[in-house]
Parts: sequence; structure tokens; C-alpha cells
Amino acid sequence: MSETKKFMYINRRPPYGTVYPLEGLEVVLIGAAFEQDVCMAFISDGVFQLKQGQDTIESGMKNFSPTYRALGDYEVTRIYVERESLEERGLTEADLMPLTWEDEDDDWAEKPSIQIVSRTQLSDLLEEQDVVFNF
Amino acid sequence: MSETKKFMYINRRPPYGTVYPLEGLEVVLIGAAFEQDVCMAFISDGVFQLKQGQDTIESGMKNFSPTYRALGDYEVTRIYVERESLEERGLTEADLMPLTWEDEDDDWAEKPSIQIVSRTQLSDLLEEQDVVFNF
Amino acid sequence: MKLAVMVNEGPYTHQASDTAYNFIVAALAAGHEIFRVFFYHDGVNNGTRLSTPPQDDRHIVNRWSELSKAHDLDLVVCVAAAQRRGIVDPDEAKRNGKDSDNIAPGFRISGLGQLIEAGIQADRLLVFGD
Amino acid sequence: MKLAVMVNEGPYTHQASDTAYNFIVAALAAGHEIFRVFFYHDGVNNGTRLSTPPQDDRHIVNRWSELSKAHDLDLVVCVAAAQRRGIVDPDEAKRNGKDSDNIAPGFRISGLGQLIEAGIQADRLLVFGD
Amino acid sequence: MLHTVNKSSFESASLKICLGLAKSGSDILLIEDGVYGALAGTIHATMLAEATSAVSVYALGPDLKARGLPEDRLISGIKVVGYDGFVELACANDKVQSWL
Amino acid sequence: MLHTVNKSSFESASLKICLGLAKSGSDILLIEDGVYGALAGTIHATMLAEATSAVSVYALGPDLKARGLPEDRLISGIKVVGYDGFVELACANDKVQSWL
Repeated sequence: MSETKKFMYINRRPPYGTVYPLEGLEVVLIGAAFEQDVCMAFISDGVFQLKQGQDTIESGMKNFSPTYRALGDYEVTRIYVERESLEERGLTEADLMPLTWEDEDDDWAEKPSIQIVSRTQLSDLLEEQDVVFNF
Repeated sequence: MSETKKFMYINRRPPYGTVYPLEGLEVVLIGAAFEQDVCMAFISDGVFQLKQGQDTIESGMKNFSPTYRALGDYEVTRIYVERESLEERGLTEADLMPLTWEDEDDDWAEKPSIQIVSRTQLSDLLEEQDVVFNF
Repeated sequence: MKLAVMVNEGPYTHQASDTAYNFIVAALAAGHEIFRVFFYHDGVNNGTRLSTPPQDDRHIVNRWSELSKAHDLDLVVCVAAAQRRGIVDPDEAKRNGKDSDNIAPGFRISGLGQLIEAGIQADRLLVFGD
Repeated sequence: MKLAVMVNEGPYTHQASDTAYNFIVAALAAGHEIFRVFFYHDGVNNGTRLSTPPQDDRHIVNRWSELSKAHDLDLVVCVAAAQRRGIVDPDEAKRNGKDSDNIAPGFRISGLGQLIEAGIQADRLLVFGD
Repeated sequence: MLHTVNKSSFESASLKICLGLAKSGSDILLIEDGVYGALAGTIHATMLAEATSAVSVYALGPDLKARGLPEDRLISGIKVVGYDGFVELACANDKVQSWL
Repeated sequence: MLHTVNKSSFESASLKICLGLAKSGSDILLIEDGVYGALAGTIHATMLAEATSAVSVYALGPDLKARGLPEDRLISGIKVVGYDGFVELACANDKVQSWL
């Protein structure tokens, strides 16, 4: 497996109502070991996955939101969030968990992983990929 | 179980994409043996369940649409279809399978089971029920 | 009051099973009677004893079995929906020529009439699904 | 061409499993290679041998097993998704202390790496789900 | 009559269909992903805000918390209840209709 | 790039989201309940009819037939294909994105 492909994981669903976001995240973490060119996109209700302050104690479900903060350690450093999806939902970037990665080529400087992009930009990014997963 | 309750089975989903309409119909047929006051309502994409001319041979699925024609024999004689849902989908009553029942109090005359009702009428009918199932 | 509950989705995949469980716990705490919990559609998958979720997550199947034991809950899995999806008890296994079964403790397999009866007998029927 | 297929929903409940099957049959007929079929989320429920659908309906699980045999298809059930949902082979049963297993002929249980590998190796990946 | 809605209004027509059939005086409880419909400042907020004059709208607190939605972000007039409040609403109404 | 849509446009936002992200020149294949989006004369027909100038829209014939939707009821310009045509579209495009 010497090839390197461009993988995009598109997240379109809100967390907790279904298991897709959690099981989708498991794919991304396992996929990190394969050293492909990986990015994630959060669109539509998928942007709610990154909402700050998730607390599942009363509902009895597993709070998997801390896992997003580990993505940087798995070298998932490009996380695109669609601006229009945020706006339609009355959200801003400040509502999202701050996600970062450490750049080893820049003295391990901590850099933000989340990039807010327009629908048009996301459409361009989608076109560049080799493999697209949708959770 | 001497009580008689008003049961409404609301059908809101299109056929074949999911098993809910088929398994919902199984509930109605079994429920018929309990001699309650039963009616069915077809709203939103549920109206597609009654579309004429379903042919599943090429897709390999089970064509369960003939079962709707048997509803009259199970004494399910009131089948409400929401007019607005038909209109939004470009359908008319002529697109639907003709469903009938035989009225034993009227010399077994064959009568139509389908009644096209407005959203307001359906809202009134819903309010009259004791138990509502949603498939 | 006498409440009946219908669960239409499998564990984990949809939240329906969690919400039904939390609702029932609250109803029991408030002194209500749970006439029956009926599992239909993919809801029948709540009744497999072969589930092994990650250790840091809730065990939905065991939670149902334990609640059933503690409160004598009637957990009924629809036979027709269970046959399609491969949930079987020893009787069903024998009837359908299967070499094993997978029903969890506290669950029983029965017909759709049990759902209609619940609708008739209970003061309220609550449906949880997708 | 080398095609990989991902199936994310259980049999009957959603059409995804039917569409994936019909797509694969057509792809094989056109001379393409199916690198792997990976079952994830509720898709793992395609792999239970305990399913007994009504006799006038298609038998989705058997259909997969037969297609696998006829075309040497690699049918992989994700282990993590299968553990949550109670799909186990003899090894998994032993590992998790279960008294029985339910995997159908032609299916094997393996990790998510098999999905990523399919994405890398295949010329196209097709996802069928809900 | 109590109506429950468990789908996001951004992805599903459930809330709209519910509001189209719910009579004045009904109770509507948003649960699971349905609680996103309670958010103020969204493209759908007007639909629910206008409905609150005719129906009482509730949102399930544990589902709001799971999703990180604080009460001060909700459309005004929406009441937050727990599972105990859900049980009370189910009993106080003559029947429950789940818009799945 | 081939986009597939398998949900009814009356119930789900999938088709709208797909059209929002599909570039000019893309292929879009409606399958399963997605084929309802191909119906002419519906409240959503304009959305897809306008898109057909920029993208090629296909509908899966076996799914149309299962649902009793004859070809003469479809938005003009939509091409009907079988499973073999689905395979051809998947191979002719460099990748496939399923809008579920």
C-alpha cells in the first residue's frame, strides 16, 4: 500500500440521536494509522458535533465529544466547517470546541485545526478527494 | 377486554425505502382481530404507499401493495388520505389504488374506503382518537 | 396510571431505546405501572444477549434485563420482526431449524396481538423510534 | 475495475442492503472485481444466520452467503459495530464470554482497518446506507 | 394531546408536519435531535416561535444538555422539562402522538 | 464525480444539500426513496428542474418501478438507468459520494 490517497470524512448528522457520528469518528481514528492525506468536513447538522459544553450525564449516553480534541494527536489537522451551516443554525465559531494540533515542522507550535469555509470552498475541496466517507 | 377504543394508524413514510410501511400494515391486520374502532391515515410521503402500479420485480423486494386491497376484508373501511400531501406531490386520487369494502348492512354493496380529507379535517380526526400508531 | 411503551429501534444506533428506558425509569419512580414494553421493527435487537458494548459505555441490553427483574417488567419482542432480524429464543430456534438462540434474560417473544392489547389496556401508549 | 462496497444498514429495515446487493450483481456481470464488502453500523446485522424471513420474501442473509460462495466475495463485518449489536463468530463468542455465536456462512469479522484498506486499494468505494 | 418530535427540523419534516396537525392548546415536547428545533436565531426559529402562541412547547433538558444547548439560547416561551416532566406531560394529556 | 441521493426530498434535506455542493458537470443519481425527487409537478420539482442545466440527473429504474412512478411523470431531462447503468456511472466518474 504505497499509494497515498486523499480521504474526506463528511459529517452531516447531529450527535447522540444516532450512533453514526460516534462510529464515524472511530473510522477516522483507525484510518489515521494508514498515513493517507486525511481531512474532515462538518456540514448541515454535523456542525452540532463540535458544539461546546456537551454533557450526557442525565441522558445516560456516552459523551464522546472529548475524542474530537484528540484528533490533532492522530494527525487529523484539517477540519473544515461550513460557514452557511453554522449561520443557518444560529451558531458562530465561538460555539465550537477549540481543536488544535502541534506542528512538528514549526517547533511543535499549537495551531487551530478548524477552518471555517464557504459552501463553494467546500465544494472545491470535495472535488479534490479520492475517497469520500459520509457519516 | 370489553372496551372499544378508537385506533388510528398514521402512515407517513414511502414504501420500500424502509420496512416501516410493511411492518405497519402487519400491525393493522393483526389489530383487526381485536374489534376496535379502527382507521388509517396516509399523510406526507405515506400517500405514496397507495400509489397504483407498484412493480418490485427488478429491485428484488417483496411487493406488498396488494395487501392494501385486502384491508376491506379485515373491516378496515376508513382510510383517510390528506389532500395537501397529495397536492404537494403532484398526485391526485386517480393515482391511488382503488380500495373498497363491502357493507353488510347495505346488501354487501361495494363502497370506497379511501376518503380524501383536508389537513384540518385530519387534525380533527386525530384529536378524536384514543390510541395513535405512527409508521 | 397504566402506561405501555413501544420501542422501534435497536440499541446504540438510535437514541430511541435510551429515551424509552429513561422514560420508564421516571414513570416507575413516579409510581406509575408499566403494563408492557413492546419491541418492534429494529427494536427487537434490544433483546440479544450477544451484545458486548465498549466497557466505558452503557450496556443497553443488560440495563433492560435488570430493569425487568427489578420491576417485573413485561418485555415483549415481536415474533415476526424478530424472525426477519435473527432474534430467537429456544422455541423459535427449534421451530425454524436454527442451531442456537440469542434472546436476553427478561425478554420473551410473542405476537403483535400483545401490542394491540397494550394499546387497549393501557391508559397511555408511548412510541419511541426513528 | 476494482470496486469496494460499504453497507451501513441492516437487512429489511432499510433498502440499502438490497441496493448494495443488486449493484454488486450488476458489477460482477459487467466483469468488474469486488475487492471487499464491508458491513458497518447496523449493516453488521446482514451477517446473522438466525434470520428467518417470511417464505414469500427474499432471504437477504442467505443471498449474501450464496453470492459470496459463487464469486469468492470477501464479506467483512466490523468487529466494533458487531460487538455493540450482538453479531459474533466462535472466536468473538469465546473472547467475550458468550455461550453461542450467530455469524452466517461467508462472513468474517475483522477490524475497521479493512474498510480503510478497501478505500485505498479499490478504484471506487460505494456507500449504501440510511 | 401531547405531540413528541425527535428529529432535527433542519434535516426532517417532522416538526413542520407536527405543527401542521397539532390543534391549538396542544402540548409539544421536543426530544432527542428534536431539541435543535428549540434553538433561537436559526432559519427555522420563526416557525416554532409563531406556534408558541397556540401550543405549549417543551424541550427535554437532558437532551439539550447532551447537545450542549444552554437554556438561554432557546426560543423564548419554551419550557425545559426532565424525564419526570415528560411522564407528567404524557399523563396530563389524553394521548401521545410521536412524530418520528 | 457521481452523487447518489436515497432520501425523499419531501422528508429529508439530502437532495438540497447535494445540489448545494455538486459542481457543474457532476452526475446525480436518485436511488431508493430518492427517486421521488424526480417526479414532475411537485412542490420541489423546480429545484431539480433548474439543476438539470448544470448537472446530469439520473433515476434508478427499478426503484421508480417499485414505487409505481412511470417515466412520463418525471421532470424532463432526467435519464432512467438500471443497476448496470448505476455501475457504469460509478466507473465513469472518478469517485462516488452518497448523500444518505
